[in-house]
Amino acid sequence: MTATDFFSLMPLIIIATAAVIVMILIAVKRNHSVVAGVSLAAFALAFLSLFRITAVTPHTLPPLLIIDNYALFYMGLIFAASFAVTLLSYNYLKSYNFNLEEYYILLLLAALGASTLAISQHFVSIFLGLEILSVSLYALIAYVRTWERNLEAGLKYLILAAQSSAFLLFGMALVYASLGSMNINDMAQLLSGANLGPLALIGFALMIVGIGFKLAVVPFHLWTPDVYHGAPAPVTAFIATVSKGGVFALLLRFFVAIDIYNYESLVIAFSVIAIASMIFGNVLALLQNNVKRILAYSSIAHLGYLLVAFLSGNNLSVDAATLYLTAYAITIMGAFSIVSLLSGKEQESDKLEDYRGLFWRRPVLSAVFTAMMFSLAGIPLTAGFIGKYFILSAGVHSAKWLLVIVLVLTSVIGLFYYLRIVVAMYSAPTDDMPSQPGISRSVSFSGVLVLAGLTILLVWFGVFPQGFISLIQNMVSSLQDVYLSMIV
Amino acid sequence: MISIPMEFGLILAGTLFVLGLIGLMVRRNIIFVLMSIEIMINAAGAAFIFAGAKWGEPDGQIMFLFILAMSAAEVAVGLGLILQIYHKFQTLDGDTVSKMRG
Amino acid sequence: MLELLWLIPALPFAGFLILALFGSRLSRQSAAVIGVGSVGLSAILTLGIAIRFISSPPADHAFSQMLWQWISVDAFQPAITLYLDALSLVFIFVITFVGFFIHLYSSLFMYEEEGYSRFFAYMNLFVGSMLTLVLGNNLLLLYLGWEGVGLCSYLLIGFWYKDSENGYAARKAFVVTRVGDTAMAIGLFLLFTSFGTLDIQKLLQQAPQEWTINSTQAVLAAALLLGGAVGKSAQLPLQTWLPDAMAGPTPVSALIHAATMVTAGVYLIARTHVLFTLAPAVQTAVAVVGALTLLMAGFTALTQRDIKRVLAYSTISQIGYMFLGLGVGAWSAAVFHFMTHAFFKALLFLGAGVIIFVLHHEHDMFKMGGLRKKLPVTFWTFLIGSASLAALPLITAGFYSKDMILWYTFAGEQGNDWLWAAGLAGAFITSIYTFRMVFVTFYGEAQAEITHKPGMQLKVPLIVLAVFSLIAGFIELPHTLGHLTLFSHFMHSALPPTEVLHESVSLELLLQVIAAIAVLLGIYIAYHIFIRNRSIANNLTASGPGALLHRFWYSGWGFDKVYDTLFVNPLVWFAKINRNDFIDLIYTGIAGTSREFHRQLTRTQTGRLRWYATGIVIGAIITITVVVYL
Amino acid sequence: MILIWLIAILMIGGILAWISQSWHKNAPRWIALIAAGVDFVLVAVIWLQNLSKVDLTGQSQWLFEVNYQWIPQWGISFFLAMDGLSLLMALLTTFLGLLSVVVSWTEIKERVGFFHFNLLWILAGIMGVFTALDLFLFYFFWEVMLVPMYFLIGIWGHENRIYAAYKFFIFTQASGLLMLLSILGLYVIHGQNTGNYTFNYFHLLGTDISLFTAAWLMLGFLIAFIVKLPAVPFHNWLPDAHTEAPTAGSVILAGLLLKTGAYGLLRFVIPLFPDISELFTPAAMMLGVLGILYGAKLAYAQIDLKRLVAYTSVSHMGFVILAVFSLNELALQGAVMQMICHGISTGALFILVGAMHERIHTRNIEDMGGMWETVPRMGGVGMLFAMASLGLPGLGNFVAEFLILVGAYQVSIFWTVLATVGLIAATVYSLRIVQRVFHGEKIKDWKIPDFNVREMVVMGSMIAVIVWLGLFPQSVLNTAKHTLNSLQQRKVIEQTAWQTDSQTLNQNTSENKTIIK
Repeated sequence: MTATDFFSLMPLIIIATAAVIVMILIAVKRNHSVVAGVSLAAFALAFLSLFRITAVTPHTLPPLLIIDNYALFYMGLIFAASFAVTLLSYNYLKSYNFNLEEYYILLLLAALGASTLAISQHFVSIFLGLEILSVSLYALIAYVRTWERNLEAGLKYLILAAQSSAFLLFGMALVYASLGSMNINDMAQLLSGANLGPLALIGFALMIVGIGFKLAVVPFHLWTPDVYHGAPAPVTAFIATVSKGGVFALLLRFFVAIDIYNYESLVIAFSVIAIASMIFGNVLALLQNNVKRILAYSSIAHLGYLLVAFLSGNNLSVDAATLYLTAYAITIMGAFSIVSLLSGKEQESDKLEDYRGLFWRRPVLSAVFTAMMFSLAGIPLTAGFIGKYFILSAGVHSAKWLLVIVLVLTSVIGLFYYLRIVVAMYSAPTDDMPSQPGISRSVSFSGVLVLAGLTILLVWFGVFPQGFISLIQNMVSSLQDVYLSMIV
Repeated sequence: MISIPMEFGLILAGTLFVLGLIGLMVRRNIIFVLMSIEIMINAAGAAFIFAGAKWGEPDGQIMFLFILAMSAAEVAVGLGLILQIYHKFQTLDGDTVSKMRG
Repeated sequence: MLELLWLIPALPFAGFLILALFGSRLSRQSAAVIGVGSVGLSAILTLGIAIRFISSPPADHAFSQMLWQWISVDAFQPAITLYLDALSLVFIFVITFVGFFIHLYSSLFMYEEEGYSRFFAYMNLFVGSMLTLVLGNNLLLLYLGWEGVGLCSYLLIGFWYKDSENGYAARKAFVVTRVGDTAMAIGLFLLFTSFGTLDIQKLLQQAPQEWTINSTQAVLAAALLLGGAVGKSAQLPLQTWLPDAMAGPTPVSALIHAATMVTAGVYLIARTHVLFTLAPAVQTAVAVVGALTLLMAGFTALTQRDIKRVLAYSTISQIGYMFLGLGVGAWSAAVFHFMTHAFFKALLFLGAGVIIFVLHHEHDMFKMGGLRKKLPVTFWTFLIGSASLAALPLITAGFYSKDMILWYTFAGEQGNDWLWAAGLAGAFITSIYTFRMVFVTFYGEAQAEITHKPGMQLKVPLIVLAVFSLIAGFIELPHTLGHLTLFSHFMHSALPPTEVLHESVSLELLLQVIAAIAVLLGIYIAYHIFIRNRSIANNLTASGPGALLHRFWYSGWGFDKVYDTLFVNPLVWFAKINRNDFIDLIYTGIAGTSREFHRQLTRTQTGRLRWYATGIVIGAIITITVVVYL
Repeated sequence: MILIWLIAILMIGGILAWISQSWHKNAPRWIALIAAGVDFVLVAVIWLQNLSKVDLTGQSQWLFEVNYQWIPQWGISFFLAMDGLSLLMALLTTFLGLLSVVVSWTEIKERVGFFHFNLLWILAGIMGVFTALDLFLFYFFWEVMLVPMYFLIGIWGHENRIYAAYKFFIFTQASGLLMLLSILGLYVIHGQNTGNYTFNYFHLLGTDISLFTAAWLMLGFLIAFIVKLPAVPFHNWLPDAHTEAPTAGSVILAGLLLKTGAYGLLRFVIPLFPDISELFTPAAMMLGVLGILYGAKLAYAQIDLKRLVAYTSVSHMGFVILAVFSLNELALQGAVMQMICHGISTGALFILVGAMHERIHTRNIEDMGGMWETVPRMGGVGMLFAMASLGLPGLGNFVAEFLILVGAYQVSIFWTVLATVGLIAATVYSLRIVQRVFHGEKIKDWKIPDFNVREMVVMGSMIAVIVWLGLFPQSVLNTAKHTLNSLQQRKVIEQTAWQTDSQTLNQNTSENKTIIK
C-alpha cells in the first residue's frame, strides 16, 4: 500500500482508531462525557479529512475499494449524521445509570461499516461493510436492555437482517457463478449491456432482496415499524440516516455501474418495489398513533420516492437521489432529534398523544418539528420540497409518468399523517392532560446545537439551494460518467 | 479427479438455503431460528465455493472465510441477545416476544 | 332648462342618500320634508322642462344629456346618458307628479309607523330608479332602473318586515319579476351581439335595416323583451306576484304597483316598438297576452274580498288593456291609457288607503260598508276614480283612453275582432267589479267604526288626482266627440301613428255606444246584486259549479298552486335532500377507502417474527418471478 | 424593487408581529395594521400613478419587473413583474388584507401574535402569486400561502376546524402537485426543444407542444386552478374551510385565495395553452354553469349562514370560469371585475356573519330572525351586500356579471342562457339571507350591539368601493385592459401563425418588456 492509499483511507482509519481509543479509555476509566467527546471529535475529524482527500480523488484501491467524490459525499453525509446522533445519544443516555460507554464503540463501528459501503466496489468489501454495520446495529438497537421493546426490536432486526444477509450472499454467489467476477468494474465490463442468464437474474433478484431489506422497501418492510419503534430514538435516527444512506450509496453505485437501465426486468422489479413502497408506506402510516411508527412507515414511502429518482435513469437521477437523500436525512434527523430530546429514562415520548398541545408549551421545539413535518411532506421553504421537486423533475425528464403520478398522489396521503402530527401539536392544550416529564424537560445545549443546525440547513437548502445543488453536481455527477466511460 | 458440475453444487447449496428458510419460518424457538440462519448463510458460503471452483479462482473460498468470521460474530451477538431476552421474558418462544405490532 | 334634466332623477337619489345615511338621526318632520320635497322639486323641474320641451321642441323632438361614460369595453360602450322625448316626458311627468302626491299623502299616512325615514328613503330611491328607467338612453341604463325599481318594490312590499308573510310576498315579487328580467337580460345580450350597441335609438335605427320582418333574431329579441315586460307588468303568466304585493303599505301600492313600476313593461315595449314591428308574431302575442290577462284578472277581481286585492287585479287587468293596445300597434293609445290609469288607479289606492287607515288596517270590503256619509271626500273622489276605471262614458278620463284602445283594436291594421270582443267583455266585467267595490264599501250598513278623520295631506292628493281622473281624458278626443289629438300628436314624435283600416266615424260611434252600454249594464248589474239584492251573489257562490268557479277565480285561477307544484316544491325538495351535497360523498368515500385500506394493511404488521421472515420470503419469490419472467 | 418590498414588508411585519406578542397584547395588531396599511398605500399610489399610463397602446403591459437568479442550475429565477391585472389583484389583496386585520381586532383574543404572523404571511404569499412570473416561483408562492392559511383555519377556526383545515390543505395540495407536474412537463419540453431549460414565463410562452401533450399539461394547471376557484365537482373543500375559518380567514379565502385560481387561469392556462383552451371551451363553460347553478342550489339549502355565503362563492366563481374561457375582451374584463367585486361583496358578507357570530354565538339561520330592529346598520349592510350578490345594477357585481354574460353569449348562447338563470337562483338565496336573518318575527328579544365605529369604517369602505365599482368601473377596466388585450392578441398570433418558429415569438415577447427597476 502506498502513502496515497493510506491518505485516501484517512477517514476510515480515524473512525477505527477512535473505536480502539474508546475501548482503551473504558478500560482506564469509565467516563461518559469523555467517551462521547472522543467520538464526536472522531466524526468531526473524519468529516474534515474528507476535504483534504478531494485532492487525490478518484483513487482506487484495487480490487476492493474506490474513493471518488461520490464516495466522499456519502461519507460526509454519514459522518455528519453520526455526529448529530452522537450528540443526541449523549443527551439521551445520560439519564441511565448502566454502562453507557460501549454504545459509542458500536456507533463508531456502525458508521465505519456504512462508510465502507460507500467506497466498496467488490462483493467482499460490500459484505464486510454491511456486516460491520448490521452487527453493530443489533447491539445498538437492543442497547437499553431495561426496555423490553429494545430487546424485541434488537431480536427482530438480528434475525431478519441475518436472513436478508443470507439472501444477499446467495445472490452474490449466483452472480459470481454466472459472471466470474466479484468486482463491480469487472462486472460492468463483462456485462456491457449483454443479456443476463437466468442464474445471474436470480442472483440479482436475491441481491435486491438483501438490499431491499436494508432500505426497508415493500415487500421487505415489515420489520421497519417495530424496529423504529423499539430502538432508542437516537438509534432510530441512525438507522434512518446512516444505515440507509450507506446502503443507498451502494445501490446507486452498483446498479448504475452495471447500467441496470438496460435490463428491463430489473427496472420493472424496482418500479414495482417503488410503487408498492410509496403506496403501502403512506397508507400504513395513515392512522398510526405512534410518532416513531409514523416516521417508520413514512420512511418506507420516502425510499420509494428515492427509487423513483434512481429509476429515472437520466443524468439527473443520481443528483436527484442524492439531494433527496440528504434532505431526507436532515429532516428525519431533526424529527428524531425532537423525539429523542423529549424522551428519556422515564418514558419514550413517541405517542401522538404526547405531542398534543406541544406548541403552546414548547413553541420553538414545535415550530422546528412542524418545519420537519412540512419538509417530509414536501412543502416549500424546506429542503424536502427541493428534494421532491428534483425527483419529480428527474422523473418527468424521463417521462416516467406512472411513477411520478403515483408519487404525487401518495404524497397527498402522506400529507394527511404529517398534518396529524402538526394538528396534535397545535391543538389547544387541555388541563386534564397527564403531565409528561419528558415534555417539560429543558433542552440541553447539545440538543439545541443539533436542532439549530438542522433547522438552518433545512431552511437554507429550502430557500437557497443553489450552492447545495452545485456541491452535489460536483461530487456525485461523476458517478455515471465514470462508469459509462468505463463500459465504452 | 472427477469434476462435479457447478450446477449440482448450486442445487445443493440452494436446497440447504431453502431448508434454512423453512426452519426460519416454522420454528418458534429462537435458538433454532438462529441455527436456521446459520444454515442459510453457510449455504451461501457453499455456493461461493462452488462458483469459485467453476472459475478456478480462490475468491470464492476467501469469501467463505469472511462469511464464516462474520457469522460467528453474528451468532455471538445473537446469543447475547437471546440471553437477555430469556432474562426478560422467561421464554425463548419467538412468537411471545412480539409486543409491538400494527 | 333642459340641461337641468339630470336633476330630475338626481334629486330623489340625493333624498335617498340623505335619508339612508342620516335617517335615524332625523326627526319625522325633516325626514318628510326631505322625502316629499325632493320629489316635489323634481316635479316642478319636470313641469318646467315639459313646458320648455313643448313650447320649443329640441331638434328631432328629443334631447339627450350624457353624464359620464359608464363602461367602455371593446364595442360595449354604455354611457350614463339621459334621453328625453315625448314618451319619456309623459312618463316622468306621471312619475314625479303622481309620485309627489303620493309622497305627500304618505307623510301623514305613515306618520305613526316605525321606520318613517326608512320609508321615505325607499320611496325616494324608487322614484329615482323609475326616472332612470324611463330616461335611460340605453338598455343597460334602463335595466339599471328596471332592477332598481324591482329592489324598491321588494323593500317596500316587505316594509313591515316583522310579519314574515310580508317578507315572503316581497320575495315572491322580486323573484317572479326576476324571471322576466332574466329573459330581458338575455334579450339585451342578443341585441348587443347583433348590433354592437345597446343605445336604444341606434338599435331602433339599425334593426329595420339589418333584420327582415319575422327573422328569427327579431322574433327572439322581441319575445325576450316581452318576457321582461310580462314579469314587470304582472301579465300572464307572471302575474302572480302582484296581488301578494299588496302586503306593502297602501301608498306603495298606489305608486309602485299601480301607477308607475308595473307599467314599466308598457314603457319598454313602447320604447322598443320597432323591434316588435319587426316581429309581428310577437306583437300579436303581446295583444293576446293583454287580452287574456285583462279577462283573467277581471274575473278574479270579481271574487276578491280584500279591497286592495280587487284593485291589484284591476291593475293587472288595466295593464292588460295597455298590452292589448301595444299589441295592435296603438302605441299612443297604450301610453294614454297608462297616463289616465296612473291617475285613477293611484286615486283608488289612496282612497282605499284612507279607508284602511281610518278602519285600523281593515282590508275586507265586506267589513266596511256605509262609509259614504262618514268619509264624504273620500267617497266622492273614490267614486270618480271608480267611474274612470269603469270607463264611464264621456265624463271620465278612463273612458277616452280605453275607448281609444278598443277602437284601434277593432279598426287598426293589426286589429282583430276577437281581441276587441275580449276588450269589450273586459270593460263589462270591469264595471261590475268596480262598482261592486264601491257599493260594498260605501253603501249598505256600517260594519265598523271610524276612529279618526283623514287629514289634509290625505285629502289634497285625493282631490287633485280626482280632478286629473276626470279631465286628463280631454286632451285626446275621438272623431265622434270633437276629434282632439293633442296627446297622440305629441306622441307621434316618438311613436309611430296607428294605421287604421276602415276609418269610419259611424262605425266608431257604434262601437262607442256598444262599449258604453256594456259599462252601464255592468254598473246596473253591480247595483242590482250588491245594493238591491245581496242574496243573488250569495246564491251564485253557494251553488256547486258556482262555488267551484268562485273558488277558482278567487285563487287567481290557481296559478300559484301550479307554480308551487311545478317549480317551487321540487326545487325546495331537491335543495333540502341535498343540503349536504352528495358530491361530498365521493371525497368521504375516497377517505373511507383509504382508511379501510390502511386497516387491512395494518393487519400484515402482526409483530410476529416468523411472519416477518415469511414476508421476506414472499417478497423474494415475487422479486425472482418478476425478474426472471418479465 | 418595489415588488420585493411589497412582499417583504408583509413578511417582516409578520415576524415582528409574532415577536411583539410579548411586548404588549395589542402590539401585534398595530404592527399588522401598519404593515398591511403601508402595503395598501404603496399599491394604491402605484395604481394612481399608472392610471393613465396603462391605457396607452403600444406600451408594454408590464409596469415593473425584478429578476434575480435564484437556482441557476435549474433555470429558476426570482422573477416578479406587475402588469395591470397583477396591480388590480395586489390592490384587492392589500385592501382586504387591511380590512382583515381590522375585523380581527376583537374577534381574535388568543395567540394574537401568531395569528397576525399567519395573516400577513398569507398576504405575502398571495402577493407573490399575483406577481411571480417564474413558474417555479409561482408554485413556490402558491404553496407558501397555503400553510399559514392552514394554521389560521386549524387554530382559530370554529368547532369543526381541524377537519376543515385538513380538507382545505389536502385538496389544494393535491391539485397543486399536479400543477407542479405540468410545470415540470412544460419545462422539460421547452428545454428539449430549445436547449434552454428555464421556468421563465416569457420563454415558456411560445413552447411548441403537440396537442395531445398540451392537453395533459393544461389539465394539470387547470385542476390546480379550478380546485382553487372552485368549480363543481372540486368545490367540497370550500364550504368547510370558509365556514370554519375565523372571519379574517374567510375574508381572505373568499376574497383572495379563490382569485388566485382565476388569476392562474388568466395568466397561465390561456396564454400557455391557447389552442387547447379553445378546444376546452365548451367543457369549461359547462363547468362554469354547473358551478353557478349547483352552488346556488346548495347555498339556498344551507341553514348555517356562513356556509350559505360560502356556497355563493361557488356560484359566483362559476361566472369566472365561464368568462375566462369565452376569451373575448368583454368576458375577460367581466372576469376581472367579478374577481374584484366578489372579493369585496362576499368578504363583506363574511365580515357581517362573523360580527353576528361574535354577538349571538351561532351561525344557524334558524336561530336568527327579526334582527333589523335591533341592529339596523347590520341589516342595511346585509341588505346591500345581498343585493350585490344577486347582481343588482349600480353595484360592481352587476357590471361584472353583465360583461361576462354578454361576452359569453357571443361564444355559446346555450350556456349563457343557463348561466343567466343563475341570476334568478342568486336572487332566491340572497333574499333568503335578508329574510331569515333580519326580517320576519323576532324569535327572541335581541340585546346585542349594532356595528360600532370600527366595523362601520370597514363596512363603509367596502360599500363605497362596491358602489363606486358599479357606477364608475372604467378605471378598473382600463387598468386591466392592456393585459387582457395582449391575452387575446396572443391567441390571434397563435392561431394565425401556429407552428411558426417559436423562437421568434420568444424574441417578440422578450422585446416587448421594458424594464423599469
